[in-house]
Amino acid sequence: MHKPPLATRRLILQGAASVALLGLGNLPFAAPARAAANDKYPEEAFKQKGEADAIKALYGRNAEPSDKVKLDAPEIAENGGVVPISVTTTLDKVTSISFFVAENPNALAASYRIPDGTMASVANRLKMAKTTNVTAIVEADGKLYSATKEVKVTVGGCGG
Amino acid sequence: MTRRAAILLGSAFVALAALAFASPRVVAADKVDPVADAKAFQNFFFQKFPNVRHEDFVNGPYSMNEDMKRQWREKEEFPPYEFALDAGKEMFATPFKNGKTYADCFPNGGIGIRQNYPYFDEKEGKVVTLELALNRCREANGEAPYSYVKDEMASLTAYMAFTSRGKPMDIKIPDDPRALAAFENGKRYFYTRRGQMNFSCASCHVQSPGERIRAEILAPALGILNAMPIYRSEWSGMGTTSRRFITCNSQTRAVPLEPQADEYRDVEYFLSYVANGLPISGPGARP
Amino acid sequence: MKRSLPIAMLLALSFAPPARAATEADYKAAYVAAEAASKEAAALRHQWTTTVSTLATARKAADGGDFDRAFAAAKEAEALAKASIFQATSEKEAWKTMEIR
Amino acid sequence: MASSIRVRATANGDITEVQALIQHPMDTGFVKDSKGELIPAHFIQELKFECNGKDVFVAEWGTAVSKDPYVKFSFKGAKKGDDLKVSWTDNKGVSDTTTAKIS
Repeated sequence: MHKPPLATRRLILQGAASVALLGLGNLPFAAPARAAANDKYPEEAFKQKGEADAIKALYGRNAEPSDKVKLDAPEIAENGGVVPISVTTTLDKVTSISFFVAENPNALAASYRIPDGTMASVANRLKMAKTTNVTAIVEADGKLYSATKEVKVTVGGCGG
Repeated sequence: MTRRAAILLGSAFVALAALAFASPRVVAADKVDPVADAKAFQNFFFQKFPNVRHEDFVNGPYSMNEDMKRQWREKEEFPPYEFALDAGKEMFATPFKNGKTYADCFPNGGIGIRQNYPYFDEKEGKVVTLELALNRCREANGEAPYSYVKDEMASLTAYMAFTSRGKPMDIKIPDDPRALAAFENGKRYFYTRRGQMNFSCASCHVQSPGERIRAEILAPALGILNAMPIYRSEWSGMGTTSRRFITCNSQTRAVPLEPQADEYRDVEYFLSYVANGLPISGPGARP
Repeated sequence: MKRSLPIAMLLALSFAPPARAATEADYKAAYVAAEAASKEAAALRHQWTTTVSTLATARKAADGGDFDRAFAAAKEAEALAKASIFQATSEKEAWKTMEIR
Repeated sequence: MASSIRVRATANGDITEVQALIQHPMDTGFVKDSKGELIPAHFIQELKFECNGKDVFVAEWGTAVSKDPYVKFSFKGAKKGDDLKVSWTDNKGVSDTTTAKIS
């Protein structure tokens, strides 16, 4: 299906950007990694299958679990298509919050840019392909903090 | 299917039949007494779930499980049926080609009357449900009827239900032997086992409400239609009462009847009557 | 207990496969019987979805010339249809046992 | 036709809580239709909230966001009566926008 010209131009720009980023990949990370809070749609990150690759593509580094990140998700999802998931944190200087569903076809589900003055908490409804871990990552003052919870997902009814 | 599967099937029957006999032992009554039936029906659930507030039964699975109730509350903050509701309101006010609107077909302009449906139509001698009345109104005004299981019908009934929210279900059974027969026929349908699974509506919604059936929690039969029509995450869309009956049938591997078949109209009559007094909570959001 | 034993026996009995490979004639006879039973079940408004799908499997197998499978599927469809007829007739009274009084 | 965006923005004190529900299929591209053909991916990629000329919240979404997507957040620095501009674009270049008054 032909992509409209505007999107193609944007893709090329991103292509250039991500190539640059990859180029950076093997450099020692002396330079502060480009925070995800640019204004481009993180196409590359959304394409990644695995969670680790998606986090790397989005933020360029790893997160460390922190109990300051409160992830709220149901124990058993009433339906895999509409899973209410929210995160809130007491960390300050938060610039970005992202959600990952480990075993979805693409791990990165959603990423939110939190400008100055916006509270560090987001609620949304995500799709989950199967029982797996949901991870929320908060970027605060340049560092990444995460919280993870398993959500059980299965179909309902007696299956006909 | 090999011989082994046939034995398996046979033994499944034996197990299920045993389950049937384990249910409340009763003596068959011959005279149809809806008032007594409704009282017994409500008391059964009030005693089986003493800490569920009576009006909470209309919230189906969410009256049975706290974790589900939390997910429901979160959904209800901005419910997924919001769009169907707005569409229904707009459709309800849009005149037909002949200039009339739905308001001309219904008492009180169709506002705040859902709790009286389905009703027994003494001229026709049959139960008339809200969905049937809406389509008859369309046909009477030269419009094509809507599908009973698709979004347009769900949007219209969602709006009419919304205008009745909180009003107690108020179904009447006139002193007419045909009405009593319809009520009894609905009751029989509700308790009759069907499909290869050999389940009746009661197997799930009377014997095991609150239990899990894979991801879902089974709703109690009391007030189970009070939230209709419902937005089901499973369908990621709206569902009318007709759609719910049809999908329930196919889940037990019973071939569904045509929408608004007499049996469906009668079982809706029965289930609504025994829920008299419980509030209308439609449109609802469900798993 | 007594009500379901006949269903189990009914199903087991009707699975006696023919000694030799099924011929088209065997399949046709079995299919006619299965279709009749299925029509009766439908008339009682107690048809099962699996009866309908097994009849379809039988037809598909027959179209493909695999009459062994077609015969077995037709036999199975007949058994399912008969079981649903038995269910319909036995439930005429049995439903009262579950009724809330 | 009514906008595809439903917004509720309520200010109490300096904090404004925003809830949005957007009518969109959010097709993942992995689902087949009744005829067995794959329904192409069609999902909102970016959802932006602006108030008093400043971005207050930007969502970047993938295919794992639910149909008729919902999001809730809060921000400071706005008061009753301010305008909150909400706009989204999807992977097919379709977009919609609406402006809501903070109540």
